[in-house]
Amino acid sequence: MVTVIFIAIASLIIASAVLVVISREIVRAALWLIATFFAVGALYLLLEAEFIGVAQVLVYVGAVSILILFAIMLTRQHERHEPAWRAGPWWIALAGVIGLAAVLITTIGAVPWRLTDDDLPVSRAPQLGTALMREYLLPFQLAAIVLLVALIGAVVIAMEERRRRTPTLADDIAAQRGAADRAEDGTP
Amino acid sequence: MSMIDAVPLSWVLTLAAILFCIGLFGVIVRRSLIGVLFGVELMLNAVNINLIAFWRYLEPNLVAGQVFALFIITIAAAEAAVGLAMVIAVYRTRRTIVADDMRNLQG
Amino acid sequence: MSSEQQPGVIVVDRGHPATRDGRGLVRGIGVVLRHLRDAFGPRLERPEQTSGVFTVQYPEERTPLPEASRNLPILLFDDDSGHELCTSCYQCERICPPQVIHITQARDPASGKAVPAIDEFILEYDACMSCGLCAEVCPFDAIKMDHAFELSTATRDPLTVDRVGLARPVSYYAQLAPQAWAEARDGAMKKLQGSRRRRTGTVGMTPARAAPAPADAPAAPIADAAPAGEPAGGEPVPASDAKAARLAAIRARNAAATDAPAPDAAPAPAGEPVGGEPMPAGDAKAARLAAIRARNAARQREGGDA
Amino acid sequence: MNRTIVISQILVIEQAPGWLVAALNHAIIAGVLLIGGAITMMLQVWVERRLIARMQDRLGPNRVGPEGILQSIADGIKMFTKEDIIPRAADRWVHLLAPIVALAPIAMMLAVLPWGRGLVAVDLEVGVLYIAAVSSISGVGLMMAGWGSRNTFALLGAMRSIAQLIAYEIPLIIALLGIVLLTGGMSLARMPELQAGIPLFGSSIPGAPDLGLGWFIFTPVGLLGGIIFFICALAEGERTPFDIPEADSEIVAGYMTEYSGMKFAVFYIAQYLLNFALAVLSAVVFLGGWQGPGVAWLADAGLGAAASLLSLLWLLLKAWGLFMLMVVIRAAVPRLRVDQLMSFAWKYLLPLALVNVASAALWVGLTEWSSIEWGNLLPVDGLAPWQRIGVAALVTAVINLGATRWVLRINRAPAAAPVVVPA
Repeated sequence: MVTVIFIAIASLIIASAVLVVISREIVRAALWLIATFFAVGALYLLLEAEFIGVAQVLVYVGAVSILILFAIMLTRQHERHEPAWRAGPWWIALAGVIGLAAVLITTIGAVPWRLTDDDLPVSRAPQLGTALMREYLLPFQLAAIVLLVALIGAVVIAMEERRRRTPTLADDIAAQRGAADRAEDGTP
Repeated sequence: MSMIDAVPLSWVLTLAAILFCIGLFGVIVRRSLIGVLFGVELMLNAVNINLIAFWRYLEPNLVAGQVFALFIITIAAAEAAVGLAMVIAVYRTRRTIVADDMRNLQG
Repeated sequence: MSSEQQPGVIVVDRGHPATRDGRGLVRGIGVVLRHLRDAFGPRLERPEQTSGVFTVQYPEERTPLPEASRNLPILLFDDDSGHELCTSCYQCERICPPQVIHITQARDPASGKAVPAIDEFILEYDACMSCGLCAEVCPFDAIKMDHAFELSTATRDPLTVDRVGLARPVSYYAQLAPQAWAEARDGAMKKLQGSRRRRTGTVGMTPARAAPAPADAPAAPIADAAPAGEPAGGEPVPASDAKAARLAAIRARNAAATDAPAPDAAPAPAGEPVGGEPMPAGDAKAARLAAIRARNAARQREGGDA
Repeated sequence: MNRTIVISQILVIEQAPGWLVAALNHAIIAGVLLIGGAITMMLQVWVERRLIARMQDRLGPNRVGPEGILQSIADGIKMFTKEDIIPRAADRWVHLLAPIVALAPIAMMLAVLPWGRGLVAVDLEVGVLYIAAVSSISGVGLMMAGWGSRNTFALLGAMRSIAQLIAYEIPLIIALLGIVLLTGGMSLARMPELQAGIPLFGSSIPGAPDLGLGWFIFTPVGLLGGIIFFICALAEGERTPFDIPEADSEIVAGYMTEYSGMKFAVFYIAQYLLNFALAVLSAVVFLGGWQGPGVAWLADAGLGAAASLLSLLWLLLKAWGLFMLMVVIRAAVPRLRVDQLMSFAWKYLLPLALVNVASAALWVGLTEWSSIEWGNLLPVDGLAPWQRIGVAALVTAVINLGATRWVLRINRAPAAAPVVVPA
């Protein structure tokens, strides 16, 4: 039963990941990416890492993918299709990647894994929380700072500079009105 | 029945390896910046699967596997935010998000 | 900033302070709940009431329409004699903005001279805009605006209504708009007397008066208006059939005497052939209208049979 | 859970394999939840239409069935018979999948909610986080609808809706975080159990009867958190005054513009189901869930089934009460502008939610920490539990009230703003 579920999830992950890479339409690729994230979250649930699974869905599906979709929609004015990747020498990349996969899989098969017989702790989320607050307090805080920096950085990078923006009609009117006000102030 | 009895660890690791390779392939062949970002996200997910699998199969009492996965998710979110902001900034100045078109630094 | 009230500066009040901080929300909810409570109370009827249900459950309940309410034009005829008030003066046809009124004047069957009565009066309800100008302009108070509004049909054809479909007894209108009729009554009747003197036989008499009128709902006056017994094809019935005309007149009088016309009784289909007038040869318009009339009659009969 | 296992064991033969029994169990539970959800949604639509109508001095639908109660079924039949229109330029698959992606996560939310004493489909340890995660998925469905329709109004509605969902998800989760601090866990099934006893003091006073009224809403932390949560739930469920994504008077119907027939109905169902799930969630987290007078008494008397039934009734009563409140607010309040919506989320709700988390931490410290954990700064050990709760309530009430007044004051618009009108 669990094997069947695992195979189903694994094939979903691989199929959607492949579609992410080969989809020509970028929004389709993004939607397949969301499917991949979701399936990976399901795999975490199957591995009994509920917290990570739910966090995966919350962060990836709920936040990152929305961010991606927003970015696509803000940049899709001119090209809905990116140039076909088949145009380039993609077979070199494919050969290299297949070689890497072969090396990795042989290694995985060759390593004698020391599987554990320990039972899983019953309550895992509090354990995780305690670990974050004790052993990993510094990385935790650093992660918070990284997030803050990323937030501010993203805002600063993506923010449209006012003077570089093409003036709109409203801007023109505001400018004219400002000039008129200044002229009025000068006369009395 | 839990997963460690039914599915060998090597299967999970193989899945992660394949996912990683697919992501790498995407990073190499994709032309648009957003597509490249997709590949990076796939690779990060593959790494996370590895971490969780090791935690579950090898050291279930050591919480480090989950903590690391959590940090990677955090970093991935930050990376996505900054990366997409850069994509938007690039798009605004160059009206394109195709990586091949950005060859200002080429001789 | 508002210390110096410069000209050209308008100080905008952003609302009473009590509407901020969520207090406005609470007050709004209070208003809504008051309406909710009152909606289970007495029905909203008096104009000074500000809350309470005002819904009219339409097919079962109907609000009485005001007297001056107008929907579509009808043609009046005198209850007693069955004579139509219309004298085919063509004023309505001329003023009608969408040009939906088509009149044919009646002629004396003996002399062939025009008489102040209609031979046919066709009105296209589907294009009528209910402006009421025809009723306004009518010097003989022959056209009035009806209150009936449930005129839905599946096709447009029944909405071309002829003299039979338009006819309503004066008493019907008097019941719809008693005040307006009281004002117009004497003049209208006097003028009708004048025009009746110049009519002969059944000329100017509403076709339905020749037949007993089964009381039918006014809600479907168009469907009822089918002159079921009329010969198809619009062939002119020999006008010299004086016997039939006399019979029709007697029957009409009898009917008027026995059942005082129910105020909302619609003119019913004639049970037997009634006097059609011979077509003046060469009158193209009259011929066209006769063709319309015949087609309508045939269609309506088909519909009725089916 | 146990009861349903018994039911499915009656249904299947004794030698049935374990996975079959498990699958049947899940199927039965899922079936009950989904059918219940569908019926609830129909009742909601009817109740809302009737109530709103009365508030607007009308009668509302009263033709189909007694008092129009079958109106939703008639609407459903009408939806079924409508033509399913797909715009030619639309992305067919995305257009088709969008309603499903929008509805599925909401149905998934129903699984972890505790419906009564012992009536929990899945007791997930990270239930609160699960709810937050799953409810954020439906945003993807809305985006797919907006993009797949290839319609400017639809895309605009989807963008608005996503912006709104993201903005209000943050205070929503932080408001829940305060309660997570109070209960020390994220399991939704445990939350009602911790809200037994009497108001504010819960079960801390020895000898006090268990009225089932120790709801978190009676504590200062829970009150502020509950209000924030409910407002955010209105926004998440796209209820008036936060129905900007649909705004049928401005952008046609937002992301639903190009949908007809059953696909439109699925969006509709998703919305009402989400409203109900959020109402149940508010009830579970802040209003004691299935706790209520009589439940504990029945359970003590050995009438477990009766206690479960009563608890289910209490929960449904609370959830429907909250839904009625949503209806009343819809009737009373006009739609916000987009900028008002955003500033309300970021300038009012977020700071208050953060202060509330701090208050919750203080509450936990004052009621549960020992003097040693306080570094011997506070002599809390000598106080009885109910005295400590009283002190904590006082302190957090002052903090929350002060924060609320402060946030309202700093955000107050100037009473009179001059507007220059060109002569």
